[in-house]
Amino acid sequence: MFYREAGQFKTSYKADQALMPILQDRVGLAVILIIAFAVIPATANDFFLTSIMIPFLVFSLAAIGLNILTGFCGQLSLGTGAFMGVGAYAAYKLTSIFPDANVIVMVLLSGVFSAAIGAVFGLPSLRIKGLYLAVTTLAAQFFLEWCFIRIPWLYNYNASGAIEVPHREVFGIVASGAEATPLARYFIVLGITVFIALLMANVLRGRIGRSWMMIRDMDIAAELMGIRPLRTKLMAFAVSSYICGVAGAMMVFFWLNAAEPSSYSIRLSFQILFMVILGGLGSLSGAFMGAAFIWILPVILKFVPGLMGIDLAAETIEHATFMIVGALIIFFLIVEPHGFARLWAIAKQKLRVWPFPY
Amino acid sequence: MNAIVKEKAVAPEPAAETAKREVLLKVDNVSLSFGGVKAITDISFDIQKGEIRAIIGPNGAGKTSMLNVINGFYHPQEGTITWQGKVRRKMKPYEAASNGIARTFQNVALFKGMTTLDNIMSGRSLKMHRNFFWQLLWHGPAANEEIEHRKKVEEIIDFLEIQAIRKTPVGKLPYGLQKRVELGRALAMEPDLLLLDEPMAGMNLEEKEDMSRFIVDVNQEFGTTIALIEHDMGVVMDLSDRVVVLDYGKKIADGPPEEVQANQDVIDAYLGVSH
Amino acid sequence: MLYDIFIDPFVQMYDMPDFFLQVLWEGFVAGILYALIALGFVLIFKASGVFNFAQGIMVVFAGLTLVGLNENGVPAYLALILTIGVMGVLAYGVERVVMRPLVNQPDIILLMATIGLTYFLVGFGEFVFGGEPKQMITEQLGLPTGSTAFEIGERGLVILQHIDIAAAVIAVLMVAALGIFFNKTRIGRALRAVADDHQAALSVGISLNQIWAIVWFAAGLVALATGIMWGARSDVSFALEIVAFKALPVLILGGFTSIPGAIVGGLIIGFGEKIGELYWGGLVGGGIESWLAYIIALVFLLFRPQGLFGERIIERI
Amino acid sequence: MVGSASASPRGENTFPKILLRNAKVFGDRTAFREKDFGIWQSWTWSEVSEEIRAFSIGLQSLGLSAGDKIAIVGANRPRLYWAMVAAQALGAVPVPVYADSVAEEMVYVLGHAEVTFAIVEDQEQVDKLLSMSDEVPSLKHIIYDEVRGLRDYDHTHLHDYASVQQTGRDKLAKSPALAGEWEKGFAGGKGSDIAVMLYTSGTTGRPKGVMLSFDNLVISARNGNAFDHLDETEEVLAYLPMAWIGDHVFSLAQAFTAAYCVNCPESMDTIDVDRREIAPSYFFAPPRVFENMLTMIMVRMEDAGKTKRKMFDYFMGVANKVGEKILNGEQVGLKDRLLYSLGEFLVYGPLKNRMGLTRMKVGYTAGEAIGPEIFRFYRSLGLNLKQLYGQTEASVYITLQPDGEIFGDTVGKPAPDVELKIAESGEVMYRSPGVFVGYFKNDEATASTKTPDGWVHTGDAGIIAENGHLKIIDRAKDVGKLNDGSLFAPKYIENKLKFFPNIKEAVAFGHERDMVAVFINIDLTAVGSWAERNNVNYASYQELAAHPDVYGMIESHVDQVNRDLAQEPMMAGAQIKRFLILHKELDADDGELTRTQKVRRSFIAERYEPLIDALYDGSTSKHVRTEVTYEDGRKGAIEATVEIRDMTTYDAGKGMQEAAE
Repeated sequence: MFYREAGQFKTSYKADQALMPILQDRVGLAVILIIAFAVIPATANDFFLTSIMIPFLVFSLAAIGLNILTGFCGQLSLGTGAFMGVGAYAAYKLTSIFPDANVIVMVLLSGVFSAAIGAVFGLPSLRIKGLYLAVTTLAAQFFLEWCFIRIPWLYNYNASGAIEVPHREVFGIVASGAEATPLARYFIVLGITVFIALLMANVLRGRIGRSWMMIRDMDIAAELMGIRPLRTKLMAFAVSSYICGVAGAMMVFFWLNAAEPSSYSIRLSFQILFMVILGGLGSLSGAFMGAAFIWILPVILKFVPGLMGIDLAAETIEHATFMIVGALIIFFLIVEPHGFARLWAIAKQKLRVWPFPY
Repeated sequence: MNAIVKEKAVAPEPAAETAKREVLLKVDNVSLSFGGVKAITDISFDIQKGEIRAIIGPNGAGKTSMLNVINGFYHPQEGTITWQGKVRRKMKPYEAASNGIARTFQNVALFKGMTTLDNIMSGRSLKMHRNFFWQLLWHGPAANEEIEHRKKVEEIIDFLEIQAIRKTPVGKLPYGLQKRVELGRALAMEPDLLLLDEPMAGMNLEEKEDMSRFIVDVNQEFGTTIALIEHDMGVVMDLSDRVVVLDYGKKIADGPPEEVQANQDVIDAYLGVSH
Repeated sequence: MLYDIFIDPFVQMYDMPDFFLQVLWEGFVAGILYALIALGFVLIFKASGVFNFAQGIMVVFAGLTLVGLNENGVPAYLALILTIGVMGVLAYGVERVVMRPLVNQPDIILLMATIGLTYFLVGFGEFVFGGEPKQMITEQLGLPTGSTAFEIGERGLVILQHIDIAAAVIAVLMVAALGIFFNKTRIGRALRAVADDHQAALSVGISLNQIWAIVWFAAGLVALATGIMWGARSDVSFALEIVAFKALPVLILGGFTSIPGAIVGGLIIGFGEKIGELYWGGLVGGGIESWLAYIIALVFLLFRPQGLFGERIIERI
Repeated sequence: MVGSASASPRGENTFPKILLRNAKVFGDRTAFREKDFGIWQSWTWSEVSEEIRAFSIGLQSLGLSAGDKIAIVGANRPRLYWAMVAAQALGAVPVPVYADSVAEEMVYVLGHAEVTFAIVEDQEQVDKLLSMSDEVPSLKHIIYDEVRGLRDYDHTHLHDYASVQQTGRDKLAKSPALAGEWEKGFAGGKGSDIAVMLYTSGTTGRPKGVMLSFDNLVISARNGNAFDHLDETEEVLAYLPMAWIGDHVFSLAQAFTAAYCVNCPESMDTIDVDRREIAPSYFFAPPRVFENMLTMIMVRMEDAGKTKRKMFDYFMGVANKVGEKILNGEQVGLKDRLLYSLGEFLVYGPLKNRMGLTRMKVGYTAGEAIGPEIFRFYRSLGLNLKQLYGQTEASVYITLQPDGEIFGDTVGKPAPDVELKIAESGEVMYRSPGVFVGYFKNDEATASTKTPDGWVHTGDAGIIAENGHLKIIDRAKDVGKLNDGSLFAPKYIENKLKFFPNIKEAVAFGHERDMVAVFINIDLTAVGSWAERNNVNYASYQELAAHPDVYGMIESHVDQVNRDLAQEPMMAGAQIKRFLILHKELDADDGELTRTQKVRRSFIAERYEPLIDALYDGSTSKHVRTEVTYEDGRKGAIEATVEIRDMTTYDAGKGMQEAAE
């Protein structure tokens, strides 16, 4: 219906291979970006920015990271939380070692460490597949968590055992630390997320992205076509962990201000995994949708009773939220196991062939 | 100008040619067994450059195992494989590709999540080299490389007449087309040796005829050497220059089709096998 | 340094056999509990190929329900029966609401569903009984308390908690019961048929749905027992959720479908963990219990990807 | 209006000259596109002129010279179009041939035209020509576009298009002066020279070679462009047989004179997609195409969800009511306007989008009368679809429907520069600049068609309505009388039947008989999907055609037609008394249809004589055996027992009140 493709034809491969060959999609994206970069900053209040948009973006990025590994390369991982933690601690150390360095650069750099560690824990993936692999990633999860607790150097020997984000300025604007304005944080987080998402979109449509999907869809065939399984999988692990690492670093630097090991527990891993599954394995846009669902829904639920004039104890709502989210997850898995991305794809197809059914 | 008709030369007679052709791959006394169970016993034969070589035999004759040995997926306990004149060392499966061996699978092994185009593009993987950081940028080198290979792939799509399904996810395609796409994927690798594992399994007559035509065209247009497994005698006899017949993991005949067809052992082996 | 790693621990073991025995016993008991949780996993995995992440929570949930009921004035034994009933309802519900609609979905989806179930149960449990840890009603259930001390050599002492002994005994009984259930009863055999081949099972006229409901119920009972045991040692709280993950390495070792595997695996992990912690943990600041199990499993996997009792997989194309 | 001025300079009178002009004036505008290797390969006018020049010179060096006939065989491809102009530049005459015509047909045409060169698409055509090279002794060289499969052929008389072109390029490179000489070669060309020879697939007898001069084509083309304000900004899709005058004029004559862009589809199975991608602004199609599109729409909507279908039906109703009025710029109530624009958003727009007609500025249908309801359907969507009445002998244009003067039952007013008259026999005759030079090697046919003073017999019976529009009743020779004297116009009846999506083809009999009886071909797509929905199982067309339910359905259609006929005084006498559903689809390969898919009435009459007898001897069923030719040329036979049904007829004027509304 909205998709009127008549008259859209490609006279070059460049145009044909563009990220969004259909005009309407490009327009749609443009609108979204305008909203994200202009409308929201202009209208949103601090609460909306700090407790909805920023975490949403952070999780979206993390979900993209995990999606690279699980959705595109088919390697199940339960260690996301820990890899995010690595990023966070790395960034923390970096900023305290180089106090004058640009904090954004430090955050982006921190990913390199989680990439390295991710690759190490990816090594078993050569021989181990599926649920078994999940266990090895669990090993990573718990081992790293333990490291965060047991290696005081990581948190500069704070009595609290937590890491507190130092005050840092970028071009004279407070970027991190308690004084950083929500708006500044929002722009940084948004910038980084969009930037990385774009880069990933590029990788995924190219040779490397294909090789990941080859491994995912039919590893034996891929191998017989010259894809080196280990190299390819490790690359996926590294890239995935890098992104998760950056997300983890952003989480503490531009959202929480402080974090302790428990912030990066297995719970977080699952949370991200849900975003990926519900959003849709193997879909970047899905990562955003999933993040929105898993993060924003509970926030909304928190306020529903209040709005309806029912006042409940905070923890009761907390518990109720847990139940509802759990139930909804099951519900959506049943409705569309391939996630929101698929739902959208179906809807889009319907719109394209409208008014016909096919 | 009857001239034209007269002078229209047909494709050179294979039989006559084979004598002069050089050997591309040589299998010597190869035996393979899984935990005591012998799949292949002391088999020797060769594949010559530019020919269509058929490996036939009743079900469970060890045809597929033979193919898996040839492209290094299985490692024979005994015997040697000589590839392009050099005795081949034990190699990893992924090295087969870089050695110029491509294959299709008995039950289609396409990348279900991808479109026809991407599946065939995946065949170019080895020939693409832009590193991760170029890929991140996309614009410039990575994109150009992609385009240059897309051209090759489009030629293959054109060759196999699958333009109409270019952007269809392969999962949605009928079986016959999937087989065709798989062939395309293998062709994209521009292999020296193309292994086809029952390219016509489960096809109707029409599809079989199409597939046969493509196989012959591939062999003639690109001069690709082809080794194919088929247990449908009929098809094989039309297609292949030379046939090796396996039965219970042993070689029972080897030679040009008409010869093999006459061979008593072969007839016995095929008795009861309806064709 | 090397001395600390390679010599000293063994010297200690020799010098203080009583302590060593104590450690072994601790490991044994921990192992039993891991085994029990793993048992729940195996039951369900065997019959439906579902990897039930919620097993850990089911343990907590069972425990909570029991205690919760009792706190609200229900006599212990009645509470026990009621809890069993609740687990039955849960099993039925899960089969109806989760399993049936998701049949034939890829593993990961089912896995996710069970995690969703985890969320739900956590929420539900806390919603009903509140989030704070609870005391297990050991006495009321007539489980033994107190402890017995054994003299080992002169002035050596090993202390066995009675509850632990009970745990061991119950575990053994339960395994035995399951063994009988699987091999002697009609449903049990049916169950194995399903595990081996769904089509076959269907062809001999067994309703998968029935089977699933039953295994989930069985798993529920196991969870209850585990919950009681565990609750009796520490207290009933959602911290257990984490501990439940230990079942994974156990399964890796024992194989996903083998009941004896689960037991053996459980014990290996139990022993390994305690010994590792008490003799080597100190070197790295302790607390290695939290991950040692996984590392053990990981190392083990690299050499035998199919588990102790699983059979070898030959790749075909 | 961009460049509409430049669309009609009268200077250049031959296509080679026009080509040079376009290369100068519209140098960087896209002239041709072809969907190939997944994208639309494009050529600007200057590139095209370079291509043509090189190829032309290549041909020259192969010995092509003035007066030679050069056959063009294949699907629509830029290179084949270029080849025609390249030949014309050397004074040779291109002879496009239907690529899918069976061997005998082609042999006759090539032989009759005495072609010396043939430019063909691919191996298939090469083989065909080689196989008939005995019967066509004049043929010296075959040039192919598609190399595939031809490597091992002997190339003494066989050439690759590219290599011929390369020869030309090399020569040019060697002596740049050559370009000038080449241009001089045709600078002197006269408008009266023969531009092209098109063989009409006559409904009877052998095809005749219609010789058209440059003047014929160029002038009619320019008139056509002016009439519909076509300029270089148009996009057209070239998908109809190149040997057909329609395609020749729309994709070459008008394209060159207006300098608009011609797009060639990737293959016949991607045509719908390709049309959608290009979204032609000027679209031409025989009624058949529009019928098929409509059928496709209806079939798909049948499968759509309930609410969707309701919405569709509702808005189609709205369109039916006000669509055409709005298109014709008549007064329409505000409410209707709003409803219509809502419909535009929800239904019409998307439909046009799916059909790829979103950008269509003007569309024509011709070659056959289109079912008035079909015609109205498209117009009500807001598509400026018009009818024209034309002939090969007239370089297409005889009459056109001017914008805003569209009537379903008439084919419009005389085209610019066309004089029209009705002979006392009722036959339509015309005289125009487009009138052909003559039939090649067939003076007596020429004489019988074209009077000395330039009037041409169309062979169609028609009347000029009071509003000055021409109304075609039928083929002059087909219009007959029943024994009771009432007028019988088979086409008229057939078209009424064919409007129903379920009916693909119909053949009516009745001339000098007591009553009207018809053969019917069901439409496999439409009826097939109906069968699926009502889970009626069938193995073959034959089986489906014989199914009682299908008969029932068709019977209701026939009855509807009778009701309509009853309302028309002239036609009321010729209501359908009996009908049968043929056991096989009428097929060009069996000679039952022409290559342009027109029914060969007389041929069918002979072929199915027993059935016709059965229709008139009152029997209720008949067993028949019929020879058929399969696509691969094998022959076979199918047998069937065909059921015959009687119909009730209505008194003339019954239901007048409906008609009065």
